[in-house]
Parts: sequence; structure tokens; C-alpha cells
Amino acid sequence: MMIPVHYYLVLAAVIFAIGVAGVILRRNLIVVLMSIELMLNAVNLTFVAFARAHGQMEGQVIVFFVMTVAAAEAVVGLAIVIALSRHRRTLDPEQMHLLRG
Amino acid sequence: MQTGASGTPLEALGLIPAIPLAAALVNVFWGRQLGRRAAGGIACAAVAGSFLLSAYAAVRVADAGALRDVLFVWLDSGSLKVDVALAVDRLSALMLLVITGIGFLIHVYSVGYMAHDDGVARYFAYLNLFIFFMTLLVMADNLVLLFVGWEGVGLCSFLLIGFWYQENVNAIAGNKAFIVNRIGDFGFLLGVLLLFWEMSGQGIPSLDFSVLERNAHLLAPAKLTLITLLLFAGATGKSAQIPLYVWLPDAMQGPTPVSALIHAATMVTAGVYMTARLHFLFSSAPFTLTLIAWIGALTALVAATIALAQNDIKRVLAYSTVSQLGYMFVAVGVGAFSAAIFHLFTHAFFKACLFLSAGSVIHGLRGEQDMLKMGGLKRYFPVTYWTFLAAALAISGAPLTAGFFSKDLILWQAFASARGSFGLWLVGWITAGLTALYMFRQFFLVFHGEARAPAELRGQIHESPPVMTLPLVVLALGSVVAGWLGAPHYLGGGVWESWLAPVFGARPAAAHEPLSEELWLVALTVAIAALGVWAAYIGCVRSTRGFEVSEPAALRALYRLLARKYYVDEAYDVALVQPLTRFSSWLAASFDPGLIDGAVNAVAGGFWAASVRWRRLQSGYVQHYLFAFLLGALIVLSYFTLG
Amino acid sequence: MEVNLTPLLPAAEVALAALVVLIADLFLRDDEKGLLAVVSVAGLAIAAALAGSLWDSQEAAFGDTMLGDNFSLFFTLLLIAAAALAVFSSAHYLSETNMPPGEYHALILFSTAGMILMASANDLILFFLGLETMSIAVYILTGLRREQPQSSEAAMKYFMVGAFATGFLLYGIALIYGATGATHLARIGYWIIQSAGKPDWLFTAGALFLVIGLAFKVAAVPFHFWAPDVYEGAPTSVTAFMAVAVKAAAFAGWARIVVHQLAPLSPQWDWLFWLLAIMTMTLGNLLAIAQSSVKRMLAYSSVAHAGYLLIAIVAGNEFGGGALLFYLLAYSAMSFGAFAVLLALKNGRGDNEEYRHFAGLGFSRPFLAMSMAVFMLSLAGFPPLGGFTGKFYLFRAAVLAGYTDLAIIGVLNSLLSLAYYLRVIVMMYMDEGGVEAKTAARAPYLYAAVAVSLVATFYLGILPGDALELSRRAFASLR
Amino acid sequence: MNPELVVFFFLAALLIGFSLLVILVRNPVHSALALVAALFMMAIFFLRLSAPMVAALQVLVYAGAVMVLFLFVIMLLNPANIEPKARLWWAGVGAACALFVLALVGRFLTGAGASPASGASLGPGFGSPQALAQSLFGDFVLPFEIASIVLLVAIIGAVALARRGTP
Amino acid sequence: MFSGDLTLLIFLPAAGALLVLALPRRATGALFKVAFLFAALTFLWALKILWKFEPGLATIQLVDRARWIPAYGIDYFVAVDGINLFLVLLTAFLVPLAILASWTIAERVKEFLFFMLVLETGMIGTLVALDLFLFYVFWELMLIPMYFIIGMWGGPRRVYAAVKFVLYTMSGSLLMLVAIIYLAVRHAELTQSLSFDLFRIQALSLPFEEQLWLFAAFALSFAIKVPLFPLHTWLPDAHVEAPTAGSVILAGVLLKMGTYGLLRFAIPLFPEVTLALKPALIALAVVGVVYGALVAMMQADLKRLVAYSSVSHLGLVVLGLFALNQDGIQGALYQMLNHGLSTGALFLLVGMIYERTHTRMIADYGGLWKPLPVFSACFLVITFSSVALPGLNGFVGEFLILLGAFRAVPFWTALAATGVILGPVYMLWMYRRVFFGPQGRSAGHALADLNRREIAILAPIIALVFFLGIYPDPLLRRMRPAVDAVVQQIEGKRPPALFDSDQARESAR
Repeated sequence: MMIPVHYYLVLAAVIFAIGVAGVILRRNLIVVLMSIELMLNAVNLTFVAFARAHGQMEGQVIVFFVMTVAAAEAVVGLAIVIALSRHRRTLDPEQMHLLRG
Repeated sequence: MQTGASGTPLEALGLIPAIPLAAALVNVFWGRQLGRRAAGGIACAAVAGSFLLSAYAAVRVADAGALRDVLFVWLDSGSLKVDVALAVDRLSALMLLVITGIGFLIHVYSVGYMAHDDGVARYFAYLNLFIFFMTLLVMADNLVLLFVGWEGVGLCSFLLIGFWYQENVNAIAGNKAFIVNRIGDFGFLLGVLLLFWEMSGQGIPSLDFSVLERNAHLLAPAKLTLITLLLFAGATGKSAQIPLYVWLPDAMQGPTPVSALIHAATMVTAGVYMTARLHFLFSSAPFTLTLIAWIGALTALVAATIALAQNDIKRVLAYSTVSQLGYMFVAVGVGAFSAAIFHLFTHAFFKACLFLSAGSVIHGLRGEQDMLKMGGLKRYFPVTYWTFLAAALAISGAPLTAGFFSKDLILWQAFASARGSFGLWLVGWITAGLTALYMFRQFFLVFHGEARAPAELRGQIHESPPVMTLPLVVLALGSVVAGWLGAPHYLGGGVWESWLAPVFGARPAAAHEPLSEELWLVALTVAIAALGVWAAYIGCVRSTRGFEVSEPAALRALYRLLARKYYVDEAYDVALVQPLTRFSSWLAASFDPGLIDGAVNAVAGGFWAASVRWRRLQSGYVQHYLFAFLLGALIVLSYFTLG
Repeated sequence: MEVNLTPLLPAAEVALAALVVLIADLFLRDDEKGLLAVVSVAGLAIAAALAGSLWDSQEAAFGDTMLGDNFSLFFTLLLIAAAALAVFSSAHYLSETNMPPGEYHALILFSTAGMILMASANDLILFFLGLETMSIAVYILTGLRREQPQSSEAAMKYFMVGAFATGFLLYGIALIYGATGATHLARIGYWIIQSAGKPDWLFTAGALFLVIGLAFKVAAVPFHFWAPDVYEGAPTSVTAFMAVAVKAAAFAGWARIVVHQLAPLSPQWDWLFWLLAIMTMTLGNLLAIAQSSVKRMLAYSSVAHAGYLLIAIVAGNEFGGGALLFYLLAYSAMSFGAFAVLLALKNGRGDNEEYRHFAGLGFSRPFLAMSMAVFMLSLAGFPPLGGFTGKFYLFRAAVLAGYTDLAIIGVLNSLLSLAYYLRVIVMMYMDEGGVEAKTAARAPYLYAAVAVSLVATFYLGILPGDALELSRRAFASLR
Repeated sequence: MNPELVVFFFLAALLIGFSLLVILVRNPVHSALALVAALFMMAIFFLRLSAPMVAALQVLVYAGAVMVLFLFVIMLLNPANIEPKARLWWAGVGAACALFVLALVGRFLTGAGASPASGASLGPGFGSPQALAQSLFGDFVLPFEIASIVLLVAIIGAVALARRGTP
Repeated sequence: MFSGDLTLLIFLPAAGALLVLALPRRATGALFKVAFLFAALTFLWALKILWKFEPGLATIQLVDRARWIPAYGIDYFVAVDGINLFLVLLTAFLVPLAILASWTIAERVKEFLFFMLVLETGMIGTLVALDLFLFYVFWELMLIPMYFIIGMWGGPRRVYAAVKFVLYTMSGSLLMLVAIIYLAVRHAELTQSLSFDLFRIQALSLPFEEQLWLFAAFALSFAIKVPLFPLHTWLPDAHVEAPTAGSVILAGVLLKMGTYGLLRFAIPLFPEVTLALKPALIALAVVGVVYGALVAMMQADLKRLVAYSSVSHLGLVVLGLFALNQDGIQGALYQMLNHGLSTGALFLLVGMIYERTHTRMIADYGGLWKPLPVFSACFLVITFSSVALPGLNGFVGEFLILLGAFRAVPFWTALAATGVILGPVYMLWMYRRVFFGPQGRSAGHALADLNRREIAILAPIIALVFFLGIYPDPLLRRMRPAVDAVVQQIEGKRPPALFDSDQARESAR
């Protein structure tokens, strides 16, 4: 028998939640970026599951785009981290609050 | 004419007020360039012109009954139309003659009295302006225009009381006069409004006197009582009756001719004139009349008692004026309007004469007004002495003088007319005695007894120049003979009653009473007046202390009570002025900035504080932002779980 | 397969211009970099001409995923204008700050291309890609003033929140895809109609996630926290661009997706936008009051204005759409103008973006101050300026849709906003000191940009008829 | 219990476990390694969902390229930098996340009936490179082109931001 | 319909403003001359409008109407009738005088004159606009120049005062904006046609409940502007801080906008609510009359005193308006003119004395008559105009107001008439302390009496004070038909049963 699609959905949701928690909680920017990747992967899982359920290739194609975007974001994110590290030898986002109020 | 007023048109009527107005304007704009003499000359000439025109009008009135001149539409709001319309009937003709005639004399007198003052142009401008407003007042053909004159004379009074403005007392007295008058006017105005809407409700939307007179019977009695009470409130202000008489004594801060003209002869009688003008309203409001009579009587008595203990030469006369006005209101109150006007007429002569004589004395004494520093002045003031004596006799009711006729007429009416009563008469009678007493106290204190003026001043005391004494003589003569116009029937009768009959209607003759009774009363009055003179002689010539008794204690207390004017000013201060001032400064200092503005500022401050406080939400920590994002997402999704 | 590329032309042209800039950058000496701006503007002008020529043509391409309808053309023109103004006004700023001009211009153009795609996309995937093109370019632009720690920090914050939001947006697309089996908006709309206006939970969840993602882009409370920090930290010219263009593009998404395609859902979820609108307006205005930096104040004001615009989303009907578009026009002009004035204050000594730097500006730099005053008054909604007319239409739309309460809260917020807008004027005209007159920037293009904004602000206020008609027709062209 | 389901749960547990590791371990290198593992698990799920091409891309692009980049940056920037402990609001965030998941999961499970059919019949070659390529260069050619622009922008940006030298 | 007369009147000052902007900053003399010239021309043109105005017609005249924003049915629609004609004239009359009075301003002359002229455009526009949208545009347009005038040329707390002025005023008018929008939307719903035309919207009959809220919004906006107690506290601050010309215009014209708005918009648009809320508004107005007078009495600063007297006087105007009969409304309208003249003149006079002594504290003065007889005489005339001495302008208005109000609400009118007493109390008390008595501290300055420019400013005002007091008929005749129209609009309307009780009592009387 097939695994019902919402099993995958729940799994994806859990992974997404873990990613969200990581983004909010981790105090190392690189790990935060990784958590974002986790979130995007959870979305990918959802897409693929739905593609399977609908029997359409579209969902899988979208995953391709998401991966591209995720890669691009990772690159830019890391570049920003590097740029930031030139000003401050730390990766802790909590050390960065020049801008507030 | 659509309002249905009647009267023979006379174009020249407008000139009577216009001439003094023009003269006033000339003096306002060019008075200083023209110089003293010219300023005075113009002013006198203007009043003389008015007088002549008034005389002409009076002659015309004798034939035509009433003259009328509609100048232009003043106010027309749709429901109310008020014309600037002047009318002269026998009553106003009489008033005009008094105003312009006595006014002219006083103008002439002023030329001498103010000869050395810097503000003479200003003085004459004010004085002419006063004549303008006063003539307007008596010539007004409707209540609103009358009110214009009414307020206008108040303005002039204010200006002239405070004429020597550099003294604060004078300016304060001017303010007091205007404001106290305004309290009365408040009632007057409401009365006018109420009257108008009541008439309007009857389909007669007009305030013209002639229209009102024809339709007064339409008004409900209760309303009429209220209206007349409100109107009378105005009269108590203008004519200085209880409870609003307090301004008049203070008004003596003005130049003495002003006191003579405005605060004795003319303006203060405006209240009497007004009630007489509206006699058709008052005479059908019995309650109001009774009240007026008693207020008049009480005022007469109270003022006379106060006058007993005053030492300022002008203040005595001021209280005397209040007292005499009280008499007039007694007459009004018993429905004897012509008697009231008669007393107004005679009073104008003798009171003007008294004031001007007093002014002459003050002038001669370089401004000294305290009678305790006078005494024995007879020899310095040969003319003034006699004019003063003539007027004093007149006011005291010496037989056959003007005051005798008018006062006895009032007392007789108070006793015998349908509305009269013994009580009223008794008060009037006592007051007559007191009048003689204080008048002759003054007379003796000033002219007889030992000379109390400072030695260095004595050499400079002098009689006034002819320009001042001449009017005095004229007025003194008037004081003596003017009464014959209204001589009682037992002395052959005068023209007075018949002259005014078209205005007030034939007086419901009180002559049912036997003649003997009237004569008895006259005798009683003369007797008490004589008693008063005698007492004054005892108290002032013999003891020279002017009643300032020290023994026994009860008398001393009484004296002090009188000298302090029953503490009425103080009572008003404590009961009205101070609470109002305190309340108002509480409003200005605490309530307005604190509560009302405070609330506004608190709102503004609250937003600022909220902004400062809530800014801390924006902590600068990106993960806080993300957390908030998450919470927001939860809110959005709550739609999902809730819905 | 027949491919109609016509609707793509403006976006492609902008991207092409970006490439030209990149290449030209390699061959230009430092003192010739000014040409890049010329190239950019020329590219934008051509794109604008292309877009103009397409007006009323209702072209569609790529299986209707890319539309050249009047709506997208309206936004295309608006965005191109914003980009052109940004380019115009940044010459002075670039030379003062040592930002790399090649990258700067290229990124501006790329992001513009992305925005045009967002406005034209009729497919969620295409929309998402346009959004990402724009976002990534703007993340980088934000951090482009590398010598400034604030700039990097702002980039970091923007990026983190943005990526986070991307996750939500994508998740929403995924769920919608799951529910409907489509990402094409027309098909989704058809599906909604099929489901008789009562779509299932899956779709609703997806739509809500989508809304969260979009709400982030327009900085709606509580997804707004990044905005003040990022606006403040970013180079001012980028902030101006962001405040105007990014917001416009995001609202294009709102209009097409939420207001138009998901219209059947509106009775169910309007209360949500109602709440968002109120929170956004109120918090934005409230927090703006106590700021000490004008730039940051403008950031909050931009949040607040997003709130006003959300009123139109709530109102939702045709009038709401027209009002939304018109207000975007007006807002773009006045907001851009305000930032441009800030740009002009930049001098060798510093950024001069605090309130105190504005003291006495009315007398040392009359034109700038006068313009700033006009922009502030327009933002506050005074007639006869564009901001007033815009607000008027917004509130009218709200009343028309039965949301008088929103209109009332909206005007009360305007009142609140006056407090801080007037403060700028107070500083400029009723105080002394501040930036010295001697350091006046010689930046003719910048002044021209200010003047254009000024004229537009007045024009939209006094003669709004044509622009209004334009907005109305643009919105009506959605299908 | 259905064996397929057992496998699913086993893999799911692993995926969740690795994911949790990513966010729980203190050392970023360890996080990165856990992430690699999680991404592999994800690829396995893709495979099971008839998406072999995607699974392959997942391994190549993510587990390969992107993760290398991550590790590279970690090495570049002081790896010894130990992350400070998170604060008390752990609890709050935990609760929020749990709520969030519950909100979704609860609905997904209870509303399962409304979800699309879980087993559409698949055509031949579903998920194959050919199928993917056909879609990609057919209906999705425009997004594909735009994706390239996204990457281009990212490259330009990365260079602009991260390059050395006087800014 | 476009005769262009009014349009020219509105925009002539704006043209002047632009010209001023174009002139060089240093040429202050030329700037003043140009500004004065344009203001004077505007006044002359306003006189021409008076000339062309046909008395006896209730309808609007000299209509200028053009489509403005057709998509929403917004028109450029201006016209005059008996209600606004004289207010327009007053505005055009006061602005040149205010400019003349500002001749001594030395700093930022250009900006000042620019704002004055823009302000004039705003004011005239507000008065003649009959399209609700257009009205609102002009209404707000007035605010900005005044804000600058207070804020840039004002006293030490000018910023506070200016911001307070704007915020306070806006807090009301923004709600009015919503009400205007709501009205237009309802109009569109009910008639299927788009319009902001006052008269067409007036023809709607909305449910009472809706009217109530709309009226509240309009009335709040106008009440703040009036200002009606207890919304008055912005006024003293604004007046005290504003420069002379600002105070003159503020008191002379801007405050009238509130009462004008009530008469033009709030009352005819919502007659039922007007009837229902009449008692409350009258109560506020009367409290304002007494309160303003009491607070004025205790003020130490001349300008503050005059400001509070405005509160008192305008309370009376509102009382007249809500008497809702011919007399009351005409009186109110007339009193608006009077107040504009007399309070405007008071501020001019205070400004003149301030220039000489640099103090406005009453306690610093005393005995000014001696050195300044002409000034004092002018002040005296205006003082008595302000306390409504019969024969001067103030009386005509006050009398008509009391006349009308007495018919409607006798008790409240009696209370309001205590203003008759309190007015002289504070005005004369102030006058005495300033001009009479021994010379005060300010006498240390060399005091010169009025110069020719100042006399030229005051003379026309004083002439008008007399003219309006003595011969008001030409004005009343032109106002009457329009006022009648408003009264008729209200007559026959009655509030719904809930509010009916006092109405019934009233008609039973």
C-alpha cells in the first residue's frame, strides 16, 4: 500500500518547524543559514509529495527552482556573513544591534 | 410707516442730536488745534442750537401732538424691523428742553470751570457726545433706539467720571459706573426681548412706542409683570436705585459740571423717563408698580440717611440725588407719572444748581471737597452762597419753591392715590425731614461757622468768574420759580398736568380726598422740613462738628454705620465681587490650564510616552524579529484553528 | 511551440541593460563610471517606451503565465520610473560613499526586472522567482556600503528575515499547489470557483502562508520589524528604492493575487487584513513619533503607509484596487522625494540624517527644505498634494466597501503621523543650526529627481483625474 | 504493521533526528554534518516519492556544492568561536513552534479526507530526467531563464559583498 | 457656468504669492509692495463682486463650476450667496491690513508674504467652495500657511503653539473628511450618480442614526475651529505666540470658518440631528460665553485676554446659529463680521503697542493715554465695539443673536446675556489698567503715537465699526434671503421620536 500523502506533509511540517526553531534560536549565523535550508527542504518535500499525489511533474520542476533559489540564498547569505565578519569578529546575531529602536 | 406709528413728520428733528454730535466730532479731531476757547465755544453753541430747535419742536408739539422723523432703516432681521426714527411728543419735548437747556447752562459753566485743564477739548467732546446720546434717548421712537441712547449716555458717563484718568480712583469709579449699569441693562435687554416676542406672539412684531401703546393690552398680565420687572431692573441701574445705586456716589470723581449734568439733572433720570415712556406697560402691572414704589421709598430713605453722615461736599449731593430719584420712583410706583416727571424737572434745576454751586466752592478752594475743611465761606462766595441757599431751600421743600411743589405732589399721590398707602407716605415724609437736615447741615458746614480752611489757602479763596456764576443764578431762579408750572390746584393750578395729559392720559384724579387733608399733609411736610433745618442749625452751627458724635456709643455706632454707607459696598465686595474673582482666577489659573488644556497635553504626552516605550519592542535583535514574525504567523493561522 | 515574447520585452530589456552595465563596468575607468548611470537610464527609458507601446494590448505569453495587461504595464512604468529616479538621485551619493557603481546599477536594474516580473506574473512560481530576483538583489544592495557596519548588519537582518519569509511563502505555494494541483493563478481562481467559494483547509492554509510571505514584503505589522533597521542601515539611495519600488512590487502581488484572484475568499479573511491594516498603521505611526533620525522616521512612516495601503486591500473592490494603485503612485512620488532630500544632505562630514541636521535647512537650502516640507505635508495627507488625494481615495474605497471604521482609524492615524512629519518642518523652518549651507551638494541630477517628485506630488494632488483613471483602468484590466 | 510504513517511520525518525541535531549541537561543523545527513535522508524520501532526478539533484547540489560552501565559510571564519548558550526564551520559542506545528499537523490529520488522492497513477518515466527536462524547457522555460538570473545576481552580489580590498 | 469672477478672486492672491516667490529675497520693500498690491487688488475685486451681487436672491450667484475629478463626481464649484459674501469681503479686507501691519517684519519677509497670500487663497476658497471635496481641500489649505506664520514668526513658544494649532484642528477635520466621503458614497448609492455637490447631498434624507454620526464629525471639526468650549485651549496659545498679522487673520477670519461651516454645512446637511442636538450645542455655547469671559478677566497677557474674549464672543455666535431662526442666524452671521473687525483690530492694536514696549503684560502698562492719545482713542473705540455698545457694530450682531436665541431658548439666552455684564468687566478693567492710572513700567520706553501707516491700518476698521453699527441694513438685506433658505430647510424637519420630547415641549409653548 501507498503511504498516504499527509504522512509526508506532517513530516515536512515537522522539519519546517525544526528549521524555524533553528533560525530563531541559534546564535551562530551559519547555523541559522543551515536552518533556513532545512525550512526550504521541508517545502521541497511537500512539493514532491504533492507532485506524487497529483501525478504531475510540475511539483518536481518547482523543486528544481527552489533548489536554485536556495543555493543563491545560501551564497548571498554567506557573503553577507563574511562581509559582516569584517566589522565584527563574531557570528552571533545578538551581538549585532547597532540598529534598533 | 408700515409699523403704524403716528406723528407729524418733521425733518429737522434729526438736527437736535446731530448738532452736538457734529460738535463732538469736531472737538475729537481738531479740538486740540482749535484751542480751549474755540473748543468750549463750539460745544456751547451746539447745545444752544439744539436747545433752540428743541424749543421749536416743543412749540410744534403743542399743536401737532407728536412729531416724527424716520431717518433710515436700522435693523431688519426679518422678524424685527427697527428704524432710526425720532419722535417728539410732549413728554420728550419736556425732556429735551431740560437736557439742552440745563445742558447749555452747564456747558457755559464748564468753560469757566475747566479753563485751566489740559483736556478741555476732550472734555467738551465727551459732553457734547453726552448731549447727543441723551437727546437720542428721549427722542427714540422705539425701545431699541432708546437703548442706544441709554448705553451711549452710559459710555459718556464712564468717560467723564474717569476724565482725570491719571488717578486710579477716577478710572475705577468710571468702570464701576459702567459695569453696575450693565447689570441693570442685562435685565433691561431681557425685558426688551421678552416684550418683543410676546408682542410678536400676538402678531405685532414691533418695538415702536406708539404701536406698543396701542397693543399693550394684548399682553398676558403675568408676562407683563415679568417684562416690567426686567425693564425696571434697567432703571435701577441707570437711576441708581436699590440695589444698584452704589455707582452714583463714586461717580462724583468726575468733574463737578459732569456730576451736575449727568449724575444729577439728566442721565440718572433716564430710568424715570423710561418708565414714564412705557407707562402703559407699567400701569397695567400692579405688582411691579408696588415694588417700584417701595424700592423708590426705601432708596429715598436709605440714601438720605447716608447723606447725613457724609463729609464730602459732592457725595452728600450724590446721595441726595439718589434719594430724590427715589421720590420719583415712588411717584412712578403709585402711577403718578406726571408727578414723577415734574419732580424730575424741578430736581434738574435745584440739583444742578447745588452741584454747580458746590463746584464753584471747590473751584474756589482749589479742589478741596471735604466740608470739614470749609466753613465760614459765605464771605468769599457772595453769589454762590445765595444760589446754594436757593437750591437748598428748593430741595428741602420750602414753601413755594420748585421742590415744594413737586415733592408735595408726590407725597400727596403716595398717600392718596389708588396705589398709595400711608406707609409710603410716611417714608417719604421722614425722608423729607432728613433731606432738609442733610441739606442744611451741608449748607451750614460750608458757608457758616468758623473757617476751617488751612490758613495758607485762605488768601487764595475767590468767587468764581461770571461765566460760572451766571448759570448759577439762572438755575437758582429756576429752582425757585419752576415749580409754578405744576402748581397744585389749591394755588390756582399749573399747566403741567394738561401739558402731559396727552401722554399719560388724564390722571385718575386723587382729588376725591378733601382738600383739607392735602393741606394737612403739606403742613406736616413743611413742618418736618423746618425741623430738619433747625436740627441742622443746632448740630452744625452750634457744635460745628457736623454730627460727628462721639457719645453715646449707640449713636456713634449709628453714625459710623451711616458714614460707611451701611457697608453696602463692602457687602457687595464680599458677597459678589470676591467670589466671582476667586472663581474666575481659579478657572484661569487651575481649571483651564490644568484640566482642559491638561487633558489635551496629556493626550499628546501619552502618545509620545507610548512611542518611547513601545520603541523598545524594536530591540535590534534579529531573532526577536523572527520570533515576532512567528507570533504574527500564528495570529494569521489562528484564523485557521479558530475558524 | 509558438512563443510570444512581447509581454516579456520590458523586463528583458531591463535585464539586458543590467548586463550591459556589468560589461561596461569592466571597460570603464573610475572617473568614467558616471556613464553607467546613463546606460541604466537609457535602458530603463527603452523599457518604458516598450511598456508604453504595449498599453491596452492585453498581451499574454508562456501559457498565460506572463501577462502584458494594463495592470502589469502600470506597475512596469511605475517601477521603471522609480528605478530611474533611484539612478538619477544616487550619483552624488555613490561618489560620497565609495559604493561600487557597476554592481550598484546592475543590481538596481536586476531587481527592477524582478519586480516587473512580479507585477506581470500570473503564475505563483514565476512570481516567486521574480520576487527572489528582486529580493536577493536588494539584500546585496543593502549591504553594499561595506565600510559601514550598519549597512552589513542591515543586510544580515534583511536577509535573515527575508529568507525566513521566503520559506513561508514557498510553503504557502506548496500547499496551494497541493490543494489545486496548479500554480497558475487563473487555474487556481478557476479551482476556487469550482469549490463554490468554500475552499478546503489545505488551500486556505496555503493562502494564509502566502499572505504571510507577502505581508513581510510590505512590512505589515507584525512582520515589519526588519523594516526600520534595514531602511536605516541601507545606503539611503537603496532605502529610497526599497521604500518605493519594493513596496510597489509587493503590492502588485497583493493586488493581483490576493485582491483579484483570491477575491472569493475575501468575506472569510477580510477581518485578517482589517486587523493587519490597523496594526500596521497604528504601530508604524506610533513608533515613528519618538525617532531622532529622519531616515528611521521615514522607515516607520513607510510601515504606516503600508497600513494605509492595506485598507485598499480590505476594501478590495474595484475602487479599492484603483485607490491602491493611485496611492502607490502618490506614495512613490512623495516618499521618494523625501529620501532624495536626505540624499542631498549627505556630505563629507556624515550622512546628516538626524532631525537636528535639518535645523535651519529652510534658510540654508531653501529649495530642498521647501520640497521636504511639501513631501512631509503630502505624506501627512494635506491637500492639495498627492498624499491627500491618495488617502481620500483609499478612505473612500473603505467607506464604499462598508469599512467606515477603517477610514476613521485611518484618519486618526494621519493625525498621529502629523506629529512627526511636522517635526521635520519645525526643524527646518523654526530652528537654527544644523547642516551648513556651504556644503551644498552639487548634484544636478539629484535636484532634478527632487523636482520631478515635487511636480508629481503636486500634479497628483491638484489634477488627479487622469492618474486616477489610469489606475482604475489598470486594475480593471486584471483577469 | 505495514512494513512500508515501518520503513517510512524509521526514515522519518532519522530525518527528524538529524534535523534536530542541526539545531541542537553547539559546534557549527557538527551542525553542518548533521545537515548533510538530513539532506541525504531527504533525498531518500524524494526517491520514494518517484522523484529520482530531484533526489539526484538534491545530493549533488545540496549535499555537495552548498554544504561544501558552508563548511568552507565555517573554516574561513574562526571555527573556534563557541556559540553562547541560548537564553531563557527557549521555552517560549519551543512553545510557539510546537503550537505552530500542532496548528498545521492537527488540521492535516483531521482534515485528511479533503487532501488530494495519495496515489495518482503515474505515467511511465515519471520523475525521470527526461520528464523533468521536458517540463523545464517546455512550460517552465521562462522560470528557468529567470532562475539563471537569480543565480547571476547571487554571484554578482557575493562578489560585491565578500571580496577583499578597500571597500 | 463659469463667470470666472470668483475664480479670479480666489487665485489672485495665489498669483501674488508666486510673484513674491519669484522676487529676490533682499528686495523687502518691493516684496511688501507687491504683496500689498495683490491683497489690495483682491479686495477691490471683492468689492466688484459685492457690486455684482444681486440682493434679494436666496440662490447662489456668480457660480463658477467645472468638472475637476470626473471619476468621483468632484467639481470645482464655487459661488457666493448671502451667507458667505460678506465673510469673503471681510477676508479680503483684513489681509491687506494684516500685510500693512507686518511692515516692520525684518526677517524672512519673502516667506511671510508668500504664506499670507496663500492663506488668503485658502480662506477665500474655503468660503466660496460649495463642493464638499473642494471645500475640504481649501479648509486644510488654510492650515499650513497659518502653521508657518505662527511657527516662524511667533513668540518664544511658537513651535508648541503652531503644532498644537495644527494637530488640534486636524483632529476634527480629519473626521469630517471621513464624513464627507461617507456622504458622497451614500449619495452615490441612493441616487446612482457621483457628486460632492453640497446641494445635491443636502437633498438626501439619510436615516437619523447615520446623520447623527456625520453631524458629530462635521460639528467636531467646526467646533474646534470656532472654538467651542471645551475645545478652545489651542486658541490662547496660538494667539499669544502668533505674530500680529497671524493673530489678526486667525481671530478675524479663521475662527469664523468654524461658525461658517456650521451654518453652511453641518446645519443644512443634517437638519434633524441639528434639531435633536440643539440643546447640547446651545449649552456648550452658553457655557463658553460665560467661561470665556470669566477666564479672560484674570489674564495677565493682553493677547491671552483677547483670545479668551474670542471664546466668549464666538460662543454667542454659536448660540445665535443654533437658535435656528432668522434673527439668531442673521445675528450670528453679522456678529462674525463684527468679531472679525473688532478682535482683528484688537490684535492689531496689541501688536502696535507691543512693538513699542516689547511687553504684553497688562501689569507693565498704565497711563498710556497720556503719551498715546490717538492710539488710546482707537483702542477705546474697539473696546466698546467689543463690548457691544449700541451704535457700534458689535451691538447689532449681539442684539440680533439674543433676539433670536431668546425666542428659541429663553433661559439659556438669559444666561448668555450675562456676557453683557462680563464683557465690560474684563474689557474695561483691562482698558483701565493699560490706559488709565499712573504711568506704568512701560513708560520707560520712548513712546511715539501712531504713525501714518498705523493710522491707515486702523482708520478703515474704525470707519467700518461705526458704519456697521449705524447702518447695517445693506448687509442684512443681502444676508436675509440666504438665511431664510437655511431656516426653511430646517423648519418642518423634526428629530425622531426619541428626541422628540423637548421639541414637543417647545412647540407647545
